[in-house]
Amino acid sequence: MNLDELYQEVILDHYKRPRGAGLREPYEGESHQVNPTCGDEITLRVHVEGDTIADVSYDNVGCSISKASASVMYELINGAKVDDALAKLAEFTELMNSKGQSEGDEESLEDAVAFAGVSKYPMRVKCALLGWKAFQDALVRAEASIPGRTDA
Amino acid sequence: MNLDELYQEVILDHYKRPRGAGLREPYEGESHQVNPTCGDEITLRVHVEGDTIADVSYDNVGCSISKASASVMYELINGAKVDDALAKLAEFTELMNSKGQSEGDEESLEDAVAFAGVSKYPMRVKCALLGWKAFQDALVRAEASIPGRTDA
Amino acid sequence: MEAASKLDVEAIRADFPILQRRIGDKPLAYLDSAATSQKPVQVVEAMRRFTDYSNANISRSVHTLGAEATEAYEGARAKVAAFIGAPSPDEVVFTKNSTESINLMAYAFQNAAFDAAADPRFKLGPGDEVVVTEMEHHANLIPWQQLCRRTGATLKWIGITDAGRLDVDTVDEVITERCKVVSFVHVANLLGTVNPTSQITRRAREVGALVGLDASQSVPHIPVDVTELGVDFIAFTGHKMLGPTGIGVLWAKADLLAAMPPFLTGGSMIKTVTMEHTTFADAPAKFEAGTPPIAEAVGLAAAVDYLDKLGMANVRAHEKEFAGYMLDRLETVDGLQIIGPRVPIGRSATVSFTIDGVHPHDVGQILDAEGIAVRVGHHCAKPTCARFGVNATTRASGYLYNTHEEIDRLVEALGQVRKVFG
Amino acid sequence: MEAASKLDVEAIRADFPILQRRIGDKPLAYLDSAATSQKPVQVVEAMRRFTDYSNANISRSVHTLGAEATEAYEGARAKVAAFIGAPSPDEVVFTKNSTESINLMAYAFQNAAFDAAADPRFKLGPGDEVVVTEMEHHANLIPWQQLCRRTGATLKWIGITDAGRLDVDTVDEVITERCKVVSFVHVANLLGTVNPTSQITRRAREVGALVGLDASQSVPHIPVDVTELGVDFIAFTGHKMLGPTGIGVLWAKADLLAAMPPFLTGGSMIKTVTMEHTTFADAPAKFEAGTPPIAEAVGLAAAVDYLDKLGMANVRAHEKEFAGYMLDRLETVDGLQIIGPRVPIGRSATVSFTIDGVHPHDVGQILDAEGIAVRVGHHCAKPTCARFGVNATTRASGYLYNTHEEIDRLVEALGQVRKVFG
Ligand SMILES: Cc1ncc(COP(=O)(O)O)c(C=O)c1O
Ligand SMILES: Cc1ncc(COP(=O)(O)O)c(C=O)c1O
Repeated sequence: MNLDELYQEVILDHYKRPRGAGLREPYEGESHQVNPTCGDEITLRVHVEGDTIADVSYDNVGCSISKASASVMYELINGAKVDDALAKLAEFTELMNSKGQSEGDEESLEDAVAFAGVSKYPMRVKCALLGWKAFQDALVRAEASIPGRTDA
Repeated sequence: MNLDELYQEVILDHYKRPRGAGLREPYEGESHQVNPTCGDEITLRVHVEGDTIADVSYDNVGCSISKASASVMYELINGAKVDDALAKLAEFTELMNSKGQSEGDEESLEDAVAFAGVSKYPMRVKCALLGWKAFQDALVRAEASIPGRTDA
Repeated sequence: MEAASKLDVEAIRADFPILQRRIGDKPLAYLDSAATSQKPVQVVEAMRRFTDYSNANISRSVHTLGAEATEAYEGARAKVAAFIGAPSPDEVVFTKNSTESINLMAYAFQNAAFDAAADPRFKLGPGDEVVVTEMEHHANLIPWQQLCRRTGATLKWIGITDAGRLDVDTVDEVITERCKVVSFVHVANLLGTVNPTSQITRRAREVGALVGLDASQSVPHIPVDVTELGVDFIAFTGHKMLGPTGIGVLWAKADLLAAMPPFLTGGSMIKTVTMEHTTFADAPAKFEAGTPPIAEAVGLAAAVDYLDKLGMANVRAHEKEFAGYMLDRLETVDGLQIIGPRVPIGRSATVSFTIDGVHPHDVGQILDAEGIAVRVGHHCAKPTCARFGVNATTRASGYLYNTHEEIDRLVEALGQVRKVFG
Repeated sequence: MEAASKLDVEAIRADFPILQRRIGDKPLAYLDSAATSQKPVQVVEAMRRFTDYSNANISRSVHTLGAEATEAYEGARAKVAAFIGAPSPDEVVFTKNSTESINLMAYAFQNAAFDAAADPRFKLGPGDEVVVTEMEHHANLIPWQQLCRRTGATLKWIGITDAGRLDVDTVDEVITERCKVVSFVHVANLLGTVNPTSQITRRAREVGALVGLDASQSVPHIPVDVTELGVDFIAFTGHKMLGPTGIGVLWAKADLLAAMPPFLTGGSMIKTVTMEHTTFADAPAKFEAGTPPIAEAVGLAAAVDYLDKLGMANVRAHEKEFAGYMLDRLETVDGLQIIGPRVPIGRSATVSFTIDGVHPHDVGQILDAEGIAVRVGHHCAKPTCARFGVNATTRASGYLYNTHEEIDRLVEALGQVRKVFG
């Protein structure tokens, strides 16, 4: 097996210098997710302004893949329109479920295409998706707490 | 496999004309036994007088082996001394557990030696022992109900 | 002879080494598949390949063997889900056998009794009713009996007609507004009856009861689609469908599994654990505490592949024809009474019978001397026996590898039975 | 090199086909036997012979295959009983895994709550106490936690010292007169600690509590004699002792099994059944509802034969020496912290560790790239992790087929880990 494919420079870089880490105020939705097989955890907050993700902040313990993935996600969705962020979520999830069959669209996923190799390692896909799952959940909670958005 | 060895003439004869069948009074101990794998049943009563088995009476549903075995047992223990009956019980049980290695002592077990072949058929040993188990249990109950015998 | 059958029975038989076995000097005629089926080499080989190449514990490690084992196990789940038309693999819970699957359901109600916040569908108490039938295997009777004893609910049942069919006329009367769950056998293991399900499921819906099937004798033999059946849960078992012992299946609707409290607890079914408190994983993991039957799941998947390749409609057609032949031929035996439907309509290739004046134990013994393996006894269906006034029956059951010739041998040997004991 | 070992490890390795496996271009070094052991050909062959020659359901039929299957299954029970020094085979209950065995015990207490006539030893309520330790696998924690929640009893536990040993000084304080059952791990699966038992069993006797062992990690690795241990019950699992998945064991004293209410109900565990009422068979049948893991019992018996032939004292000696080597070598790795006892005394050949600044997932991945299979995560022992302030560890565990060379490869690969993530 090819370790370099999994641990790409980009991933190691995000792992060592995570972007946007730390929990910040204000936020409307917060989610705590655990990977039950390894005990890795993330707490993630979403702050929505109008139809924009105004901030995504997080605190996590985990392996290089899960930490780098949260950092890459931060870059992709922070400041994005809610709909665009959800589209990225869908695209990244699809990439992770591709079992090594997809390379990912660098145009849209930017640094996140570095995770294409992870999709070959079923045991690590959960790591890569942990932060995204927290984002999805926190967003649902945020929308539920903002009047007029629940029907979105 | 040799059917004749299992279904000896003696066994078929006891099966077709069971000795001592039917439930009778008086009795001091009664036992109801079921073979849980096939549903066969026996109700058996013991009447003890002094140190003698004055009567063993029974009602049963079952296969040729279990019915013949009860009939043979009746002949062996009815009218016997309690201790002798218990000795026969031990001897017959040992024969049944011999896995075809013993022929049985005809002097002591009489017709019951015909069951030696049954000991090769583990699934049928339970059938052969059902009546004896009922006797053992009924005797315990009988002794418990007779003052002065519980310490025997 | 086997004109109606789309199965190439000779080719199938070649896949089952045990069918070459001799009992004494007689070739084996295995007519006891309702108790457990034989396993084709494909199943044994799949398990062996797994053991010799990929064996590892699942869901727990990042190493290659662990990943391969997890994929094999989850792949088996997906295969089983597709086989029964389940909307999602997450609705398939692996257990050790049908019996555990049904107990798991019954304990969901029992454990809900301890939990004030439990889903109301699982709340059971005095005045509530649970419905089964009189033709259940003990596995689908005693768990509900115990549940009712413990919660104070009442157990009711649908009776059996003299012809060996469910007494469906009483369905509306037995299943009342107080009923919370109906669990009934799809194909009865003693009688061979294939029960129509729609009338009972419709009535269960009407009164808002959950409804499930003991599908232990149906999934191996007839096409089963849980979505079409419109039930809430089914239970079945690997060893009766060409698979290994040690694995069973509970399928239940996702929202039901989500609402059910856990049953067995331990590793691999948790989210977080402290000494004081545990939170649980989502289904199916929630119900699979501990190391599951991993190699057995691999074997079951191979069994499903085998059945899929033959086509369950073809298996069904073969057995229908076979049941017809068996019934016809058995009716020719002097003093033989069939217990259960006497026509091959709405019935499986499992036929129970008695022979006047001869105990089933003795029948079975004589047949065994001829190499013919049938089952004798109460077949874990004592209430059915009681209904027909017998203590035990002899039961011959066919599967995809059985031939007319084996029935001919059975019928001939039954002729001898009366000679010995007549 | 392996001077202290009486095992011919090379000959043993030849019995395990999977050990020839390559991961990428690297030979497999399997250091994850604490999760599940590999199986020798002897086990696989025994199961295959059974399946291809004698497969049938047990206890239910008079035919030859049924008799052979029953003898094989009951023979396995007798073999397992002898292996653990049980006074009688009837004290051995086959389950699906350790987890079910422990749940069976816990449910005995829970089901007794519904039965006014239940044996007082199983009556549990507010004020009563259940004692475990802080180093339990979830399998021996959550069932008792749930039991306490449901009955109102209190769960207490014996803590862990910094050295990874049970804090035995607190035993008398934790186990009080209110304690009804103590269940503790014999060999801890994360820490590798081999717990001394006499102090706890003595105290349990003093206060009249039942006492049991989670022997999942001891029976495969050290000589275990239940009579010598003087406990009331133990649980262990087939797949960790060279046997198949899908089978576990509960051993309990005969009078305890007799007093316990049934757990799973269904076929083969009854005396009589009517629609209204059931009476139960004696143990062990009472606790083995449904078709048991028959072929798996045959496999487990072959595994016991294999271990018996090597001699458990020799297995223990091999692993003790191996543990010493592993500890010595691991201590040389920069930034590596051992979690658990650091000396090979009172410990098994299972060693957990952390590496500064590198997450165990990443450690495991890098090792896998070198063909080395270790387990990473919380090892179903989250409270132990919490006790040592870590979320997860990397765990290498040895068994009778492991060599020093595999440890050398492990240590070398660990050197690379810090290069990638340093
Ligand atoms: C100490 C201990 N107890 C219990 C178990 C559970 O065993 P199983 O998963 O076979 O039920 C394990 C293994 O996972 C263990 O190591
Ligand atoms: C109708 C029915 N239900 C349940 C069972 C129990 O299956 P198992 O013994 O595999 O749990 C059987 C088979 O014995 C059966 O025929």
